[in-house]
Amino acid sequence: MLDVAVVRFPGSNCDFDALRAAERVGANGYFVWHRENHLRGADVVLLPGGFSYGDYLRSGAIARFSPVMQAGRRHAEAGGPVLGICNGFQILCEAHLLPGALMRNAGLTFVSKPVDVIVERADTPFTSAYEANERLRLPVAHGDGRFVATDDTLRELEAESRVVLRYVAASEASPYQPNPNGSANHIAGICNPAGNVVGIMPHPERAADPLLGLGDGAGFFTSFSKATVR
Amino acid sequence: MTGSAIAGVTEASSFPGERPVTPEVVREHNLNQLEYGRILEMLGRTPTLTELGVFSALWSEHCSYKHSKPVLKRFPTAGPHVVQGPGENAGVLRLPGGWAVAFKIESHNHPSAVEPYQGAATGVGGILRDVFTMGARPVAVLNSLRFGPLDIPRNRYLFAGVVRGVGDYGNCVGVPTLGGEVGFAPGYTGNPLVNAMCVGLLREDDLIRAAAHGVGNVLLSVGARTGRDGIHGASFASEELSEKSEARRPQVQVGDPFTEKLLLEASLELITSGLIVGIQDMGAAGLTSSSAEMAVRGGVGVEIDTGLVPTREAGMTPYEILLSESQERMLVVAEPHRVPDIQAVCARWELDATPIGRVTDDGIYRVRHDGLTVAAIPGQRLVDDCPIYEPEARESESARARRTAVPPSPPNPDLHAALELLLDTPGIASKRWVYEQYDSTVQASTVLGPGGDAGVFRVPGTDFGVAVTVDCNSRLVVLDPYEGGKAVVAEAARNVACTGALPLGVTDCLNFGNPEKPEVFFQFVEACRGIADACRAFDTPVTGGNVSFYNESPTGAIDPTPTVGMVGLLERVEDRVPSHFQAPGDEILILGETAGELGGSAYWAEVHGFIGGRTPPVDLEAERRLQLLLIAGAKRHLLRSAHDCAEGGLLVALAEAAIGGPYAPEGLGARVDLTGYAPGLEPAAVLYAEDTGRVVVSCATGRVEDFLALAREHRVPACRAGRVGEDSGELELRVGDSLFLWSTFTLRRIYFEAIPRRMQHPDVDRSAGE
Amino acid sequence: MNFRVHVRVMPRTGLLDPQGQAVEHALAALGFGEADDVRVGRAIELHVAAPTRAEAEARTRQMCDKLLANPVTEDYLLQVEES
Amino acid sequence: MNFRVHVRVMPRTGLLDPQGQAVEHALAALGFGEADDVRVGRAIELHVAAPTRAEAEARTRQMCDKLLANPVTEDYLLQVEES
Ligand SMILES: Nc1ncnc2c1ncn2[C@@H]1O[C@H](COP(=O)(O)OP(=O)(O)O)[C@@H](O)[C@H]1O
Ligand SMILES: [Mg+2]
Repeated sequence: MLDVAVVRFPGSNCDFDALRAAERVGANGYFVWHRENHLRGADVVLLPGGFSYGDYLRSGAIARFSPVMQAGRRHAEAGGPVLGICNGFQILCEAHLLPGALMRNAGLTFVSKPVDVIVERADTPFTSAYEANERLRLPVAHGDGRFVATDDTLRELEAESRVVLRYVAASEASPYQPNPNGSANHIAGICNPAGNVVGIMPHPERAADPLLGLGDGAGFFTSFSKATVR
Repeated sequence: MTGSAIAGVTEASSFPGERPVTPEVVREHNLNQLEYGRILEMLGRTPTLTELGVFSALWSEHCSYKHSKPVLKRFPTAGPHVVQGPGENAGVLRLPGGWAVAFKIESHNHPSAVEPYQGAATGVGGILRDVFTMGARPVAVLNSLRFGPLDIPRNRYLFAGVVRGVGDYGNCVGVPTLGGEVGFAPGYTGNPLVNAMCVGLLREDDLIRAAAHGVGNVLLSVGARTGRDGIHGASFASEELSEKSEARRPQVQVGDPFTEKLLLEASLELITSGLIVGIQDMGAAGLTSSSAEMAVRGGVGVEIDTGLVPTREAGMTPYEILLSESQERMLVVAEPHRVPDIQAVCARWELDATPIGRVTDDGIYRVRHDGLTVAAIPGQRLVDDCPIYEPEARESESARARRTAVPPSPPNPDLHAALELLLDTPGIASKRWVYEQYDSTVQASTVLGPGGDAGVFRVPGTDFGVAVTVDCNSRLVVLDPYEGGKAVVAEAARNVACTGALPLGVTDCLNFGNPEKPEVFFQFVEACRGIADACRAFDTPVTGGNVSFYNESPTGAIDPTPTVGMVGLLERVEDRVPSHFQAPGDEILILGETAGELGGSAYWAEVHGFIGGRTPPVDLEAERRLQLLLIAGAKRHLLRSAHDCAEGGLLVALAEAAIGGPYAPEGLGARVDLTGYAPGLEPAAVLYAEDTGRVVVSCATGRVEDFLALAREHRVPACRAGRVGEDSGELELRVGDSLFLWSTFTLRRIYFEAIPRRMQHPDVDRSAGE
Repeated sequence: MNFRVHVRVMPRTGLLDPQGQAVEHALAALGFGEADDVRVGRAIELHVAAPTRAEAEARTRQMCDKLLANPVTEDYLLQVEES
Repeated sequence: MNFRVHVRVMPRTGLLDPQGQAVEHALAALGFGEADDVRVGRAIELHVAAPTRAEAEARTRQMCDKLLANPVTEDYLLQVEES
């Protein structure tokens, strides 16, 4: 069975949600406390959403120094799949496992609503269940979700097709701002050059159960459950 | 030095440097002659300043309910599914499968008037603690807010700050906000209302009560350190806001949601592991009220050494430590040999747990500091001897006159423009600007989020869900507190039933002016009578709540605002019914009876600038039948949508259903024919009256006959009124001899932009840079 | 004349500063034990056109009182530089 | 020796600063048209024990590089006072 480690930092609050989503696809999910320095042989590592250390100073800035992050880095460098959702994405950027940074939303308020995104990379361990360019509706809920990077980094991300999710308008006629936070190039999620480390702002774990209205997020979890265990 | 406790005689000494207790000092502590007399008699001596502070806090309105207790006693509080009624930190009702739901509402009005962001944030923090002290995991929060009109900059500032405060706190702790309400009226300028409700889930077996038991057991302070925050918060909440309040204002309490999250996890772990005997949050009046209440509930005495309490600042006196309202703290009672294990649990959550006292057998509430006894009060009497007042209740002449007044009627009211005006009224318009700042999907259990009639969450791992709502239409309560009180409960129950859920129970937050004014106390007594009658009729016992008096500003008392929070059981979450029309071609039906009562309507208020007339009487039996019909219809999947008629009346409800939900790409439109409906009534009355007990539903064509049969069975009038239209279609309405057309695209824009447009002013937020 | 004004808006002494606390703990964990009493506030920089330095300062004070700082919870400090 | 160090962490020039813009608009709306080019960042104050002023500054720089500022998006400035 696939072992999925959900890392809990003080202030993580989507930890149970991520665990349940992993278990729903038949994985063996378990929590790893941030002070532990190994991942107990995890095949997949999830960094859940929340407010690690209250998001004080900068989102993810303090969590990235937790002991468990060294084990996470080794896992990532060995090609192991790592998915950071929301605060997890922020931590991956602060830890320089992904480039760029997530800054205060351009509208200056917390934004909680469903958004539409396009899956631009359908070959990562977390998106292989989707078709390329598939459109998903997923909830976002964040105050610091504006993706920012230097021009060089942005060029590189685009040239190497490392944008995993991009915000789009719901329809041509849609009156809604597609980009909820002012992210550069409408970026909602990216991956590292090898494609095994993925960070996204939307919350697929909250949209993995059709009974709750949205089922589009389930693919993030079925993707890795189908992936070959190394 | 130690106090002796022979027949209630106790000794205590002043803390060095403390002011002597003079009549002036007694007055400053908001204690009157009668109250101070009782203290002297109880102690047989002059109290120390520390003791005076303790009395002042516990005998404040906020803690003692001295003006409301006899009235609250009339609420129905029992029922087969009541696990815990009033008297604990939160009420608890039984759910299927060994589950239970804990819920409670509380006000944070005065702190929010002074500092909207922190006031609202700490209000949410307090109510979360009330729920997790019961052993329940918070799974939903709601908020009920009132402000003055948004054309006044200060009101915009308060509104923006409160919303940000509510959001930042709940979002960080990770509890979804599933509902709430916001109202605007001139009476709230200067005294906004911030009521926060929390709903938690627990296994019934894990319920823990906040009582100190077991002589020799240890008291521990868990969580944040104690600072000089909010000293006298409870008494501050128990007086009118005035120019003088500025000076008396306690040091603002700052919320730390991060610590709250850790405290939540640690508390639940302590409770489920069985390591502790009792636990109570330190809320209003801090350590004083938490320790005194726990002692009295356990029928024991306690001794606290304030010198052991971890403080944030050096040199704090016992007085300050006892009365501090520093946030994110818990008081825990445990057997002495458990202390190391408790500290280990807390340490894992990066929190301190410090022994600060013990349970004693002499019934005395005793406080020591560095070996000196600074307070020694008979514990039971400290709580019981507070005088109870039953002030005079008399309706004011002007209130009575308002009920019989009629509005100055313009010759040809434009009924077409009226709808657009009402949808642009901030109290009616979409609150999306508010709830988009609140995380409503964290915990991945949200079945119906904000923007509909009630929120619904699923109980994890089960098929059933819980519906939650808060409601109060104060315009109806102003005109007739009794019928208004009934209407508030009826609206809450209707909202719950619209989703398909069965109303289970109530928590209430009674926001009123100064109870010593007869016309205010009249409003209070009558509104409570209305609430009690409605709760009895609906079988929804009151399991707790909160009274907030003295909501007055230099411009007078607020509109009476008895907010009701309700929870209901949805047996299968897949049966849930949304509020908005779902599919073109569905049939639209109007349930309930339209009598055309325009008293207290938004139409009169907004179009005619008139607040008056008779509050529509509430037929509780009819309401109950309507609720049961909605639930039965949902269970049999006969309903595609259900939306209750509330503020704005029938037409606003139809328009809202047609406009579509906050994230629908566009509205659906509808063709509605009311020519034969409610014969004999003026079109204005048909469209805009606020008679209660009405719901707009839609049914798939093939289900209409079945639903009509079900309605007959329940003896609920059901009128076929039209059909749902196409995407982005028009709302077409025939009434009397008139035909009205609105573009749903335009209505949608008006409805969703009303608040953002007003809040665009760049001067709104003082801490824009925060 | 043109001035560059630096405003520091800090949480009022005695008020809980959760952010400062978190940073202090994080610094200690990273081996910076010599740092304590950490407070976190806002830094605001602005360009002000005014006839004199005193005037620039006076106007910025008004801005602070009205908007930049919250008088209930924060104190502020100004530094004015000619630019 | 004891030092009070004031750190200003500001958004890097060229980066969008929505907070600065919002404050600038609000100031203009309140009649402070003379203010422009507003930037909003973080002010951090800390007490540092160090043998010399230079040492206090060097250590604080390390704290900034490691934790207090994000090199991707922020620049920082220090002021050290003896205390
Ligand atoms: N309006 C009310 N209706 C019913 N019960 C109430 C009401 N107000 C207070 N109570 C009950 O009285 C008790 C004391 O409440 P309170 O002092 O507000 O608790 P807390 O210490 O949490 O503030 C509570 O159990 C509460 O449920
Ligand atoms: Mg309580």
